[in-house]
Amino acid sequence: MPLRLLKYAVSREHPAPRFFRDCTEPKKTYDAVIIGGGGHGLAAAYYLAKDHGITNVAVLEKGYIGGGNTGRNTTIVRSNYLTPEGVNFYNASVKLFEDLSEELDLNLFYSNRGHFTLAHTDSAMRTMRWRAEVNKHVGVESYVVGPDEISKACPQLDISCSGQAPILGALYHAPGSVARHDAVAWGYAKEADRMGVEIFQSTEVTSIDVKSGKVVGVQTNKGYISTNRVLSAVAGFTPRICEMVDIETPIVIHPLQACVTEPMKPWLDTILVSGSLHVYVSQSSRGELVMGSSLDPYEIHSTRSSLDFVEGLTSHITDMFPFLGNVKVVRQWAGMADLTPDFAPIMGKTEVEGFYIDAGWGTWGFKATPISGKTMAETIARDMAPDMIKSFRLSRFEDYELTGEKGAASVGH
Amino acid sequence: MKLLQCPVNGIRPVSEFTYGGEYREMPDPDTCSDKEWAGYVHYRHGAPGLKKEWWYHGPSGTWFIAERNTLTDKVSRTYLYGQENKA
Amino acid sequence: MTLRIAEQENEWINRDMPLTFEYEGQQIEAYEGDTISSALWAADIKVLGRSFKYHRARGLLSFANHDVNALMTDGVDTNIRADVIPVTHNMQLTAVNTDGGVIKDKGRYIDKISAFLPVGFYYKTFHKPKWMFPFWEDKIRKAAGLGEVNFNYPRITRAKRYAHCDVLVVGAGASGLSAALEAAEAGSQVILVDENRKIGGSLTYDMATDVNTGSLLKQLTENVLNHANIQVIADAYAGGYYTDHLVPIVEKRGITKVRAGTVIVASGAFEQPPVFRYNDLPGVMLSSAAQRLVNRYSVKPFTKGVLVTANDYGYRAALDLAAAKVEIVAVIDMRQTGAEGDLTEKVKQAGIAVHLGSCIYEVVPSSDKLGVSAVIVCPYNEATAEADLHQQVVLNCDGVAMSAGWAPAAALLYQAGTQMRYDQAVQQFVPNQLPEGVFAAGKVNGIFELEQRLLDGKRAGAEAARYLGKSTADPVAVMAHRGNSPSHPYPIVNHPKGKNFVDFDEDIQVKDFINAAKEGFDNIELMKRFTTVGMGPSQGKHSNMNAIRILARIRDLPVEKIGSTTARPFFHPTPIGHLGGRGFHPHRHTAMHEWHVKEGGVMMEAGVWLRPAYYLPLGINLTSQQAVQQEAMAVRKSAGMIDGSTLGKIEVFGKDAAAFLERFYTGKFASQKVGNSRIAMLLDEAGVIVDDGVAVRLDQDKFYVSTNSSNAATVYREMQRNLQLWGMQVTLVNLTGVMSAMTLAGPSSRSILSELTDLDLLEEAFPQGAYREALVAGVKARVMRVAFVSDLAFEIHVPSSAGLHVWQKIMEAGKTYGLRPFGTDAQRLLRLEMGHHLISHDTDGLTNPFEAHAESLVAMDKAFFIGQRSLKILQKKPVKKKLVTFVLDADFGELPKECNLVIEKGEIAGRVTSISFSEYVNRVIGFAFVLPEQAKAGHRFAIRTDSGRIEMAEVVEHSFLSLNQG
Amino acid sequence: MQNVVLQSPVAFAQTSLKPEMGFINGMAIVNRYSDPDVESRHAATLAICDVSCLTRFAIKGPAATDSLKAKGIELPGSANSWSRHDATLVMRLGNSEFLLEDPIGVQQCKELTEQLQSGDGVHVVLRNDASFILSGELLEELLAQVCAINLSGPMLADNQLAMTSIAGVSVVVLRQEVAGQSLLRLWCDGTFGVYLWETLLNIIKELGGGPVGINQFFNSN
Repeated sequence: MPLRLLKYAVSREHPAPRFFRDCTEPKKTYDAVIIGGGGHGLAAAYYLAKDHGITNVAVLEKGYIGGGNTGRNTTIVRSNYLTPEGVNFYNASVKLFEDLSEELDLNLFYSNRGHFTLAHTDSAMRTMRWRAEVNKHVGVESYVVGPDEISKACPQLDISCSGQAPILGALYHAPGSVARHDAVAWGYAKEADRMGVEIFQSTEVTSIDVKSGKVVGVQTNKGYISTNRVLSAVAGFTPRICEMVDIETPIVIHPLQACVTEPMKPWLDTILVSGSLHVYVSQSSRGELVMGSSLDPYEIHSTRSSLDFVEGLTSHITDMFPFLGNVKVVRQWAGMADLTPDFAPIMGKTEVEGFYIDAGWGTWGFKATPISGKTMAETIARDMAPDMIKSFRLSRFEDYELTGEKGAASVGH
Repeated sequence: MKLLQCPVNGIRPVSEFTYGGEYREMPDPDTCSDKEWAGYVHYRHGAPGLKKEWWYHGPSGTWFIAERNTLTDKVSRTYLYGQENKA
Repeated sequence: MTLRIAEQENEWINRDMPLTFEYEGQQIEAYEGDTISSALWAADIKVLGRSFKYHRARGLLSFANHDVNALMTDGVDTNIRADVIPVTHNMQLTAVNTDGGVIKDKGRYIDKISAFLPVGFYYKTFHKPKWMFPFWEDKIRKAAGLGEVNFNYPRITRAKRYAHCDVLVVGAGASGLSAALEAAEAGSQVILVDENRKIGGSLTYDMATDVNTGSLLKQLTENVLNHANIQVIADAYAGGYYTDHLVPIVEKRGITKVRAGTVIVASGAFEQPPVFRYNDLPGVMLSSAAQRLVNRYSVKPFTKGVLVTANDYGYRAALDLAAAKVEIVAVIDMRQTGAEGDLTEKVKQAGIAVHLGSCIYEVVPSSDKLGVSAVIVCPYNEATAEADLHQQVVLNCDGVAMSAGWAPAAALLYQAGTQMRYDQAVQQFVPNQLPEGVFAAGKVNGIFELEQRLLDGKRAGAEAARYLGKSTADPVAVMAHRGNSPSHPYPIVNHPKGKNFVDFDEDIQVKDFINAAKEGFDNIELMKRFTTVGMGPSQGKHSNMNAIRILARIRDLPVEKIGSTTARPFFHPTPIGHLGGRGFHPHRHTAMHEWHVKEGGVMMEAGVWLRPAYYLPLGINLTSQQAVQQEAMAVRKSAGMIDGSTLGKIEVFGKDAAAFLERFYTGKFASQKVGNSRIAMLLDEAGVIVDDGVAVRLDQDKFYVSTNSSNAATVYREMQRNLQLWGMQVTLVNLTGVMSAMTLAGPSSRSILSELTDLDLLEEAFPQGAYREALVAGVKARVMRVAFVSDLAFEIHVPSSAGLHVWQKIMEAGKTYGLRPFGTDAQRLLRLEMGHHLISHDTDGLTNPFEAHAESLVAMDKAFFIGQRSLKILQKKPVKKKLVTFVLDADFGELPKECNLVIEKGEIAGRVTSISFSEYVNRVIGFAFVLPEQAKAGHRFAIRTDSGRIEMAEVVEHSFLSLNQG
Repeated sequence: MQNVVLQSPVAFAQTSLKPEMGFINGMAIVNRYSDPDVESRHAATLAICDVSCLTRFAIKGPAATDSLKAKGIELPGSANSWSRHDATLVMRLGNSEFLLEDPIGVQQCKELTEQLQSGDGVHVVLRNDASFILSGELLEELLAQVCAINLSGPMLADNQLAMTSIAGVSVVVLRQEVAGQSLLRLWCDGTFGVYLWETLLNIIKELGGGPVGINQFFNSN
């Protein structure tokens, strides 16, 4: 029993303070306003304060913190992308994640499990090798493995997938991990708050005030706030915020659904993804199987669940694990994902001075939480995007310089 | 599974359909600027609202336009392209 | 000792069918019709499981499918819900999540150290030092989880069904039965679903001290079961509500997906526990659970109990129990005012003491801590939720029944998008605004009194019929609830030592909420996530409402300001095998499929098709590599034939046919001669290559266009869309599945084919790119000269019904020439030798024609084609990569693989897209993307292999065949 | 086309059942799978019968209606409905698309194939349908397991036909009364035929039915 828990047993009053203050009335002016109190927005606030000493910052969240996609994803962290810029970026995120529990002094249950992207077809095997080669090139531990090695790591997996789509191999990615998603938002909120950042929940931005191409303030349901720097970190709502400043983006919103089973004793240690079967699955520390699939096929701005999704997913998961027939799905849910044409985020400055964007996160936003916060904080502080995210700039679409992640599109998460 | 009304075949579950994206007017390629064209190719009206969309009924091979509110997922009407006024 | 009592009027057990089963090694007698829990309880076995976190002993709580502390395994299945699953003869059960049996569970020490494990404790520790976390995590993971998964559980594919009805009524209690009858009378087809084995809802256990309940139940049941318009599905639950009135009904045999015209939710309410110290001990249960035990299974909940209540329902329950000769010591009413009408009198007449304004301060556990020995009763201050310890009364008893109120079973209503409001009269959330076509009736609608529930059902049934246009009658009026609220606004008793449980799934106590709020988690959603209330398998059925009440009090806000958490599907946890069920995976077979299989074709999935990758003929020992090389060599030396029926085949017909293709594809077709073919390359609007096929001009106004196999459906669809958009006079016909296609290739192909057709096949008469129609083996065929795999090759298209015939005739004719069938692997090699790239194999989702050496196929001078405008923009930009053909140095060490990288000055310059050894060329040849400056013939570049070696390759001109020295 | 033996698109799925074969319209087709009693029982319970061998004629294009009318063919009035021209089944698959099918022994489609050629505004369409008859008292149960829409209601009443999806495959379906028994007719792309046959047959067997040969419904002699 760790000693840190002792105080809870011996003190009469619960000896833990608030994670963050209960801010209700925003000030008239902030050095920067962050729209969106999810992981990304809170991380940006944290790094603004920590790395750049900018603490007069308001985070405006229309619901509750971490209530958007931060709390709806399937918590996978990995960096086995296809382009060097993608791999470098997500690898930097993995590195930050590895030390984040200590840095935020909150146990994020960052659990290194290893990650297999299963290939059922020749062309999938080719993509796996492509990713493995690029990963190796930039120093990330990913390699192509055969069915035997997959079986060794996950003996319960039916390699023939019930005859539906035999597994030919996989991309193994050693750093693949899962983390307690909500806690990431709480941890950043806690430490940002400690450094002076003010976090406002139930606070909705209704318009953004732009004068002569420059941001001068935001209107909220709690009054007007003057500021020269606004960050939009609102996955699922990006087009609505961008409309306020009259910026066009390629982003469309598609729901991404997920579900969990009843808790069971641990048996699945690795994270498994199958592009062909549209399945990704890991077992949480509580013992639930956390499962997801591909994006919904059409645009909806809603977090409704669909039966098609869970029917398809469960059918495929039993192709992989035929014995799960009587394990029960407890709950399904959905998040709204920003989808971009090249499956890469949109980050950095925009044509409106002082309006910064952190968007287009598709299905991979959670894993980027620390690094997006860090790089966006730098972008805001210096009014210049760091090299690491230059290829994610919004103007790449007008320039016909889409990122190469489109090549790996068949496999997400 | 949502229901959708094909203007030719009637109400069917959405599994019989393929979503074809928002219907958008193409700018005149001969007169528009590169920037306008790039915007047409890549940018989308991402904010929610009533949109004209392409949908395809697979079993009958029918393309049609659905006017759908992407916030509520309610379809207000469907019609064959160019027959908007007959609907 | 047995707690089974004499036969009750409407009991669900069959006393003529006794059975035995085993629980934790002990033999138990039961009857058919018992659930596991009722059978165990009858045998006086009350420890049915251990709790998730503290491993506390638990018994019955709801008896309504959310007793998630009583989960069993029979060695095959796990997490079996004992409260609702029927017991069967010879079952062998143990409780899940114990170490050493349910009584001696070694995990029970955790309860003793619970003070060290405050709410969210796992966030606060184990992470420093970092390297220790895996150690702790392993311990935590093993402690968590419920049952063990059985890896040998057989795969089950249950049939899934669709059903259609006018009105779906969810819940067959008083209001649901009445709603179903009303709607059915109006001519609607009704499906009525209820999760209980028998319909009737609370009428089957809540006798409500009324002698007429039984006859009402009988009459309603008969009317419903005999109504031609009503289909009853019992022992099944509505899993969730999905868009446009789609509700999956989960039965044991599988799922029925009901598409309804309207849905009436009459799902009732879950009884909610009052919260006091040790309210979780085996023997403490909800009053409705006690009533179910008695009236359905004829089992006493206890021999001598007390009834703690915060509403009038507790009085009725006490009378029910007393009527079944269960001794009730006292009714302890948390309210000062007591019950309405003559209830108090009736209870007193039954010899039961009534303590008004009192609460159970705590339950005194029996010496083994596995049951109840007494309760400590104190005056209760409703304003402070404190007990007055100065006036303690100890009542000896072995069980407690609890009534404090109800939470609507409103999950389906929430999922349908209902806006709820908090109704002070009933102290619960009720529908405020229902979505179109969704109706609510009965307790879920805030209507509790039986008479009114019947009316409310009638009203909802009539409204549903009116919505469907089946009736114009005005629905009956229903009286809103009057008098005492069925739910208490705050049935919580504070206790300094805690263990007053709110969430039994997750062992969450009152102080956990207070402490979570102190730490800033004072929003209901944050509180849910931090405390995990409602996250367990019962999904908050007995805990969410109390959590909301506690948070409201902490924040000093009215309950409606706190709001409620969303209710996601499923209503009850639903098996993966049910949901997955029988899935459909359509695939396509060519007409020659049977032949391929017989001849040793190794079939691979290619999109929806099954195609031979290569052939391993019976009796011949070949590796796949050898087979591929031999098949390819046959084409080079003599002849081979491949089944190309999977190609997309589209007829484009009409006076605008050529003009249409000119807009659709990059090339020119207006000038194309009848009887000739041209490459048809398709781009997307961004200028990326999507497909390449061949367009044959059959006539002035008729083209026959092929597409890549994987793109057939998409290209046809896009043609249809653009046709509408462009308003041209063209008819499209998709012949992909109608025509079989085969390519006969190699130097002997002409001779072979000439044996089966009168067509002049000589070069002058039938040159490269030409198209002819003729009889081949007696079948009308379309024949093309194509040069994809060989300079001399004929592509023969015939109606699919004759595909096998023609294929076999050609194979026979070719026998003497050494004709071999070849598969897709050899095809890949052959086209590589020819220097033809494959779209989406050698190109990717961003490749434009300038990068893929395909400029010659793009007629930029045309007025318009899809992607043209983007190419005009791309033309102004420097090309970033080029697709080239290469040969690997002959003295290579390690054979590179496809997608190995091209490395230039330590950086990624490109990648290998195709690579293969060619026996014919006797070299390793391939395609690669390289930097533009590396693209000239003769340029040497480096490829890094899997193991990190560098192998050198040289760019060559396009066809490799010239490299053949032999 | 002498010596050409045409294959049913589902022939491959039937050979292992070792049926008694016959020839109709040049196509090898299953006459029966088992003895007539068993087949009759299947037909009454739940059965699938391959009738891909029936002759068909299809035409599409803005002038399709006129050219059929010019040949004296009576046409169904609206899209997605069917009618009879003498014994020939005439299906209107869209405003300007028709599929005709002859019962055994009728030559209407053959004649049309010979007489009508593609030309201005009409396009004769080649077909390769896998075509089945589904019959039996458990038909609705079978449909409930494979089709999301309600085919027992008004969708197929009054000579309506539907283009929908069955077990994931696009099909044309309609209902016919034959000797007082309600049958479902089904057409799909022949290359999906084997899959659909096997999928339906598996469920049919589960439900106690089986395959029947064409003799069950047509006298092929």
